[in-house]
Amino acid sequence: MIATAWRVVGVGFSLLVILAAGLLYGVDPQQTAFGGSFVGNDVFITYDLRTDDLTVLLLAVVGVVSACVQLYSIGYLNERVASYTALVTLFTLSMVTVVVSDSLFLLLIGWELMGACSYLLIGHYWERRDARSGAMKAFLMTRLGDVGFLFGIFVLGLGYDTFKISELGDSPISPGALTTGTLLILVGVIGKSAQVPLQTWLPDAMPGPSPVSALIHAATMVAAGVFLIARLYDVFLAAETTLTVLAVVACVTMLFAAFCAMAAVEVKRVLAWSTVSQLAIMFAGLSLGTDDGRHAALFHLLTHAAFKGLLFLCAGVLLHQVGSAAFVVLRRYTRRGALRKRMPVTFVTMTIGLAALAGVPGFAGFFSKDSVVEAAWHHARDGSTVGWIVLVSVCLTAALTAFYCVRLWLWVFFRTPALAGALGAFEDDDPMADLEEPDSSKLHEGSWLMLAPLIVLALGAVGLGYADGLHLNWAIALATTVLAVFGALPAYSLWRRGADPRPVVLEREFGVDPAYQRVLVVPVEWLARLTVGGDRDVIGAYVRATGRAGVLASAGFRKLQTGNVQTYLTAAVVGVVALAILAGVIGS
Amino acid sequence: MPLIIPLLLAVALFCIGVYGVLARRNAITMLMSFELMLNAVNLNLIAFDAWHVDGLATGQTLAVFVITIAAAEIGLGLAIVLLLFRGHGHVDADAARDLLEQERGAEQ
Amino acid sequence: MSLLLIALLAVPALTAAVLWALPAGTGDRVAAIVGSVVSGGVLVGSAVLWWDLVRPHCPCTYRLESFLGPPPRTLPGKIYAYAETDISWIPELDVRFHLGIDTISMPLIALTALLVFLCCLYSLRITPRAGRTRSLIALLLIIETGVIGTFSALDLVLFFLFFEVVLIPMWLVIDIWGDEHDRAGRRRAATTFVLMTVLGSAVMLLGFLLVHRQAGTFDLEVLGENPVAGGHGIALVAAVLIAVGLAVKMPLWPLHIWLPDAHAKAPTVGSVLLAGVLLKLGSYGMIRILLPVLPDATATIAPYLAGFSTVAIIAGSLACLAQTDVKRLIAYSSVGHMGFIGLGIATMSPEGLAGALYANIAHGIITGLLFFLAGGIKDRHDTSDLRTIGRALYARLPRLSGLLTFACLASLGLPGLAGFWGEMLILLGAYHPGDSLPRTTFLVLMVIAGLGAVLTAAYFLRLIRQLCQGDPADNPATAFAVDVSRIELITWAPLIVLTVLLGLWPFTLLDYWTFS
Amino acid sequence: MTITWTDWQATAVPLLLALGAVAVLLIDGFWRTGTKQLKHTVITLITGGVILFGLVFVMSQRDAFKPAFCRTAVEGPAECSLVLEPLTIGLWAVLLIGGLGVVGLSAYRLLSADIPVGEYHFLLLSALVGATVLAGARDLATVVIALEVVSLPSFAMVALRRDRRGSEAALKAFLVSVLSTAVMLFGISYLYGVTGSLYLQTIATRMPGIDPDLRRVAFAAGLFVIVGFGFKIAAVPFHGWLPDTYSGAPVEVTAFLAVVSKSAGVAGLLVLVTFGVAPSGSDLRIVVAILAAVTMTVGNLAALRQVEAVRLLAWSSIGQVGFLLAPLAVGDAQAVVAYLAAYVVVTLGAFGAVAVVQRHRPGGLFLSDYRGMVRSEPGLGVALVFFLMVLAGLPPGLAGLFTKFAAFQAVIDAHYGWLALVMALNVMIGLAVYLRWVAELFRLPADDPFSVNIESPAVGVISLCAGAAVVLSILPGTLFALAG
Repeated sequence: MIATAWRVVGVGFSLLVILAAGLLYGVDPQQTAFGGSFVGNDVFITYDLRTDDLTVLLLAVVGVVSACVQLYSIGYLNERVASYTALVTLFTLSMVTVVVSDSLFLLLIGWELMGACSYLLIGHYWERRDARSGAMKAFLMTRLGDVGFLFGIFVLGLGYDTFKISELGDSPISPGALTTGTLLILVGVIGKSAQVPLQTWLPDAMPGPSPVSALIHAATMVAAGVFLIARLYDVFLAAETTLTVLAVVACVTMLFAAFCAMAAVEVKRVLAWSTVSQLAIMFAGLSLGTDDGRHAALFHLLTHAAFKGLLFLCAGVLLHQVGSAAFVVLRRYTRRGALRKRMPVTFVTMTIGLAALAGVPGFAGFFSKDSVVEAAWHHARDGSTVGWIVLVSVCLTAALTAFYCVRLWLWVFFRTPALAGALGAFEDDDPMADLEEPDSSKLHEGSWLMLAPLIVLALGAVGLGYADGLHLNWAIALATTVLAVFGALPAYSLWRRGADPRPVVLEREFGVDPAYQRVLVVPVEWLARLTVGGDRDVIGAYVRATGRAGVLASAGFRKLQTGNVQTYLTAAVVGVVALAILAGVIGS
Repeated sequence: MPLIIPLLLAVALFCIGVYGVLARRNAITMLMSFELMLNAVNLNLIAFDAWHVDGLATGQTLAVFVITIAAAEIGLGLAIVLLLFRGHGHVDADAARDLLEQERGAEQ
Repeated sequence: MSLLLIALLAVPALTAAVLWALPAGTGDRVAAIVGSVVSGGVLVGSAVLWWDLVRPHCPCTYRLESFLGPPPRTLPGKIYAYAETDISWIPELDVRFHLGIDTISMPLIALTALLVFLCCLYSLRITPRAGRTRSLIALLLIIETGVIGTFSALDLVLFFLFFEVVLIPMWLVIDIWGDEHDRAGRRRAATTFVLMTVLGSAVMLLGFLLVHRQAGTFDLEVLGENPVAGGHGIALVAAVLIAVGLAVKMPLWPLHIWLPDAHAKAPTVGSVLLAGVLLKLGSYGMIRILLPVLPDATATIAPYLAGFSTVAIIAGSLACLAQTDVKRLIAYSSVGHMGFIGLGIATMSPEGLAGALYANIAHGIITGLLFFLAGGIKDRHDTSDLRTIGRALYARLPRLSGLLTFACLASLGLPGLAGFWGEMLILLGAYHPGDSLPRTTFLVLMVIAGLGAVLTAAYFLRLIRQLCQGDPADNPATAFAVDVSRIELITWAPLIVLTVLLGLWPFTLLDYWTFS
Repeated sequence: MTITWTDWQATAVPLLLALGAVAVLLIDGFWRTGTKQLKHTVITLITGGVILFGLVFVMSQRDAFKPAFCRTAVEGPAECSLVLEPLTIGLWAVLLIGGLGVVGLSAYRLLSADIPVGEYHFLLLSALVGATVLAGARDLATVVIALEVVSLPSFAMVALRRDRRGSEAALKAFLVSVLSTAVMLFGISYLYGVTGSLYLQTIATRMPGIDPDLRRVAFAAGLFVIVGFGFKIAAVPFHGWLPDTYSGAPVEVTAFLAVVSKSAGVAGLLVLVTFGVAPSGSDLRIVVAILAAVTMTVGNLAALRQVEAVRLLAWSSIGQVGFLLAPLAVGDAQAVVAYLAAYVVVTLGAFGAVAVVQRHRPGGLFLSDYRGMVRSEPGLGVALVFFLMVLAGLPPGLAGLFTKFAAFQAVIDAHYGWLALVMALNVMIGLAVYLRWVAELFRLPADDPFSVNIESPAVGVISLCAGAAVVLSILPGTLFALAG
């Protein structure tokens, strides 16, 4: 009953968001303020809203994806529905807040509420250890970033003497403050969008329900970082250093994530890493500091929302029907092509999604990525190092992306010509490798509630490429396509040989996580124990010692109370003398 | 006669008295030591009185009072000692130790 | 309206006397009802008083202007008394019975009234195992008198007096109704609490007397008009003494040692009042007395105060990370939060002060809720030890643990909930502290405090993970008759609502505290 | 030659008390017929009446100044031996109230049967005579004699039961006191020698002028005098006799010692310190301050672990004396008198409660015998809790709180910071002492709760004390108005 109510509310709200986007489309930018109070002389806290085309774009994305996800969840999820749907709705609300807010504080509220919702939703299956730890990790890492974000707000807000986003950049500000502020904001962005060095939480957030991954960890929340920088673009443009830092971070991240994706053996994990690297591509576009760079980034955000959401939903279908998205499990069904035949819709839509991700010409990802490359190229041509760096790394990433897309596609859906080692390739990390053939007859397509969103998003993954007119730089298109092919071929040949060599360093994802464990978590736990010990054995010891001293003194005085009057007399006489001496000392 | 002589004598008396009070166990002896101390006081008073001669002989007056006080104290003291003897069967001041607190239920 | 204020003080105390007059055997239930009615009346009264205070006619509010534009500034902590009562009490000692409120103290008074009311309501159904509800209620009411008195005292001696009124009742509450499994422990906790606090307040009294020696008056209004100048010498000594005395109550590291035991051993209502209200006496005193009366000397000690507060934030959070007892954990979290408040006061900047005041209220509400929840869990499992309670509370008590999660999120300062604004403003205040303070120091402290906020999140998530989440399979679900009983829901609902409201709409309160 | 003159009103109260004493003795001696109860009642009424009359008289004489036994001095104002002035009034009021309370506590069926009534009241009255004279005395001879007149009867009272414990208690008190008298007289003799006068004011005026060689002598002499009183009020380290004597004497006599004779000692010391021996700025005040610090600390610490009610009260009274000495050391008479008044009232009440328990509970000496009294004997329990809170100086015991406060203020205003800190520490220790008792009272009785029907006189006295304490808590001003 309650569950149904919440479902209705959720879907309704998403539709409302879409409606709002539709209504606001093409309307002149507006701002409204409500509430507000002075704290001190130079801090005026207020809630402001604004609408402009950026808002509209994001609203559309959020609305559509969340609508799809809400529908999909009806089929996907059937326990703890109420809390789940409520949280998803709350998440959508807070994302909308972030998008429409013109006040840094209001934005921060939405920003962290998203984090909280993501935490709670990742922990939806709280029976599972990986879900628990993943959720905690996600919240803590983003929170760490958010502290930086908060400080950034202080620096910028007090620097510009306003906390209204639309007024930032109007008044003069000291360059130092500007750089510091933007860098601090960047910390928050990095945390939210899982860029290096705070990237490790996103892959671990995958134990959450797939729809959640689709909505939060692919389409919207992680993209909020991109949105934020786009929102504050004028400020960032003024801060050269910050943009360079952003560029470096982005480039490192996209390659790093792509490599990790190449070695992942679980569909959702591959997708998570690819999300990280795709986000990095958007940041790369932003870091160029040019208008078409920004445009390209937002374009990529749009398309990426479509196809990555789609991919996650497909993974969700696999997870839901098969029970696992690990390659090794899927292989069992695939070996007789069961998967492909039994779930045609999933297969087709996922293929479309992967194509878009890999940048196959004609699909959405292709165009958006090319626009980034093109922007980078223009910038580089104007003789900018940043431009060159971005250009090179994006191209490399394109190749790597193609590789892991093809690898995923082939291994999941196609039986290997070389049957030998077909399974062996993934056995080593499989608990139940020598299980007999699963009965693939039970396997069948998901319900239409789940499939409809797939189709919608698939349409998006194809069509959005042509969203802002079809302008194509043939040279670049050719280059990227060739790179994609170069990336795809090795994957294909490896698959033909039924081999999947995974370098240890990649499998370990460059050992970042254990390092953090060793450098951060362990010392903190150690310190915690130290503190408790200190309270108990140092401070507490003083208190206890005081008490004990009192008791001892008391006992001592009782000992002095011998009952012998002459002791008292002696004590008295001694006391007289002592007093005389003491007072004499003090007196003179 | 210089003032110092009686004063020294008085101090000597007083110290003897203090010694007696502290060292002797017998209550009667202690009372006698008190007498010594009080007499030291008297000696002082007389000496000082003789030293600065003021109109009404304050020192001597007080000396008379002190003698009275001593008498009264000794009277009461003897009574108490008597009582002690009746109760305890001896007059050793340091042997009367009934009034030590009992160790009971020290921690409840 | 000063009659109303006096009634707020007198009625609970008189009711307590009446309750004790009731025959012992009977009247436990009656006492609870009477207590609820009376404290409810007090709550209503304080609401009326508040409304009357912020009515446009009153000179000490700027509600109207705040819509028109920037409201006028007031000196931080200086009293602009309303509903005043000023009677000479002991002329020989220059002690006056001088009461009054302003926008700083009013919300705290209302908070007190609310929490006491909720505690009495809670005691209607749920009482400690020791019984003797009659006395418990009476003591709660006396505590209410003491706290409201402290918040409305305008004379240093009167402040000290009401400050002391609270001690013995709270000592009894812990000692009699405390943790029924650990007699010696609760006795020790109670005694440590009362002795440390008494020593602290005695030291504070020395400070007051020094102030009197310098300024020749105990009256806060007069002292606010012409404060004790000079940042060194006697003034400094007085400031240090007062600060130490209040820091014991607050408590600031390393004087916090009484707090964890006291909170952990106290009965639910006791912990709620301790954490929700009593700790505020310290911070309120700092704002009300240190800043306006000894401005220069406070500026001298502010960096050290801030340093200790930051240490408190970090130490409290770290200690929480290693706790295995729910109530102890929440108690230590109070150390951390009060550390934030101390930092805010130490910045001596309008933002920091507003933040500190806001955090006072928020902490009172949220921690009160947390202790209520912890008490609920403890009553159900008959222990508050995490290992004994086991995990996967989501499976056993979904609503309760859901509320617990909510409260934890609120307490870790999630934006949109009450905890956020206080901490945010305090950090903002630390970002640009008062003019006379070393900025760099405060910047460093701000960063450390920010990390402390992350640690706060860490231990609350750890709590949720170890208590609420987990695999039901390996902790067999004990069946509970009720998840959240009706009375509990009624008691907790106001706190939950307030948490959300204060989180979403801070402006009403912030408008009261417009310092310059 | 010199003429001396006297305002007889100044001597009215002591004279009256003395007459009363004689009357009581006579009645006791020549009373043959009639029941014991009647006799006792009559004696009680006479004694009480006399004291009450004295009290009324004193109150009627407020802010009067009436010297007695005066002679025109060679230089300066007239020298008087006995002065009735606001300070005296306050002290007398305190002393008489104390005496009245003790009389009430020793009414028929309260006074233990083996104490001869007549002697008891006679001694009580004569001790009061000495006490009043001591409070008004302004020359050393009068001081000494008055002190003796206070002391000797009280020893007799201690031993009045004529049993082992009584005699031992008396002996201890006696020996220590006699030694103290001797020391004090020794000091006085030197004071006389140095200044050539026994009048306090003369001493005070001449003290600064004496030649430096004698200064140390004068200092030692003053020290001896103060020490003499130190024995009397049982300041550490001259306190050894007190716990034993308290626990050895009958409870009523203990109450008398704790209230009247201690107040007398404090009064005498106050007179000495403020009027002559230790004018402000002299090192002797430092001595007194040190005494105060040591006394309160030792007293409270030793009380911390006591398990007998009387002994706890004894030690805590030592601690209280420490607090009394603190304002005394800075010569703040007002604070001292106020503190003394509050102390007297609540100590009477506490001893009353203790007497009730000891009378009705076989061997009811221990704190554990008070378990659960708040529940089983609400009136008595609550009253006792209130008295203890006044002694501890915490709400609801505002009388105690404000008198302590006044002490703090006096000390702080006299720039004795260290003493103030010691006092703060002792507030904590003292609280710890009394809380142990309060905890017992509030605990639920494990077995046989203490519940009896208390004699109406005891109820009267205790409730009077409680009422007085409550009034003083609401209007602490009256306390400070006592000494002008």
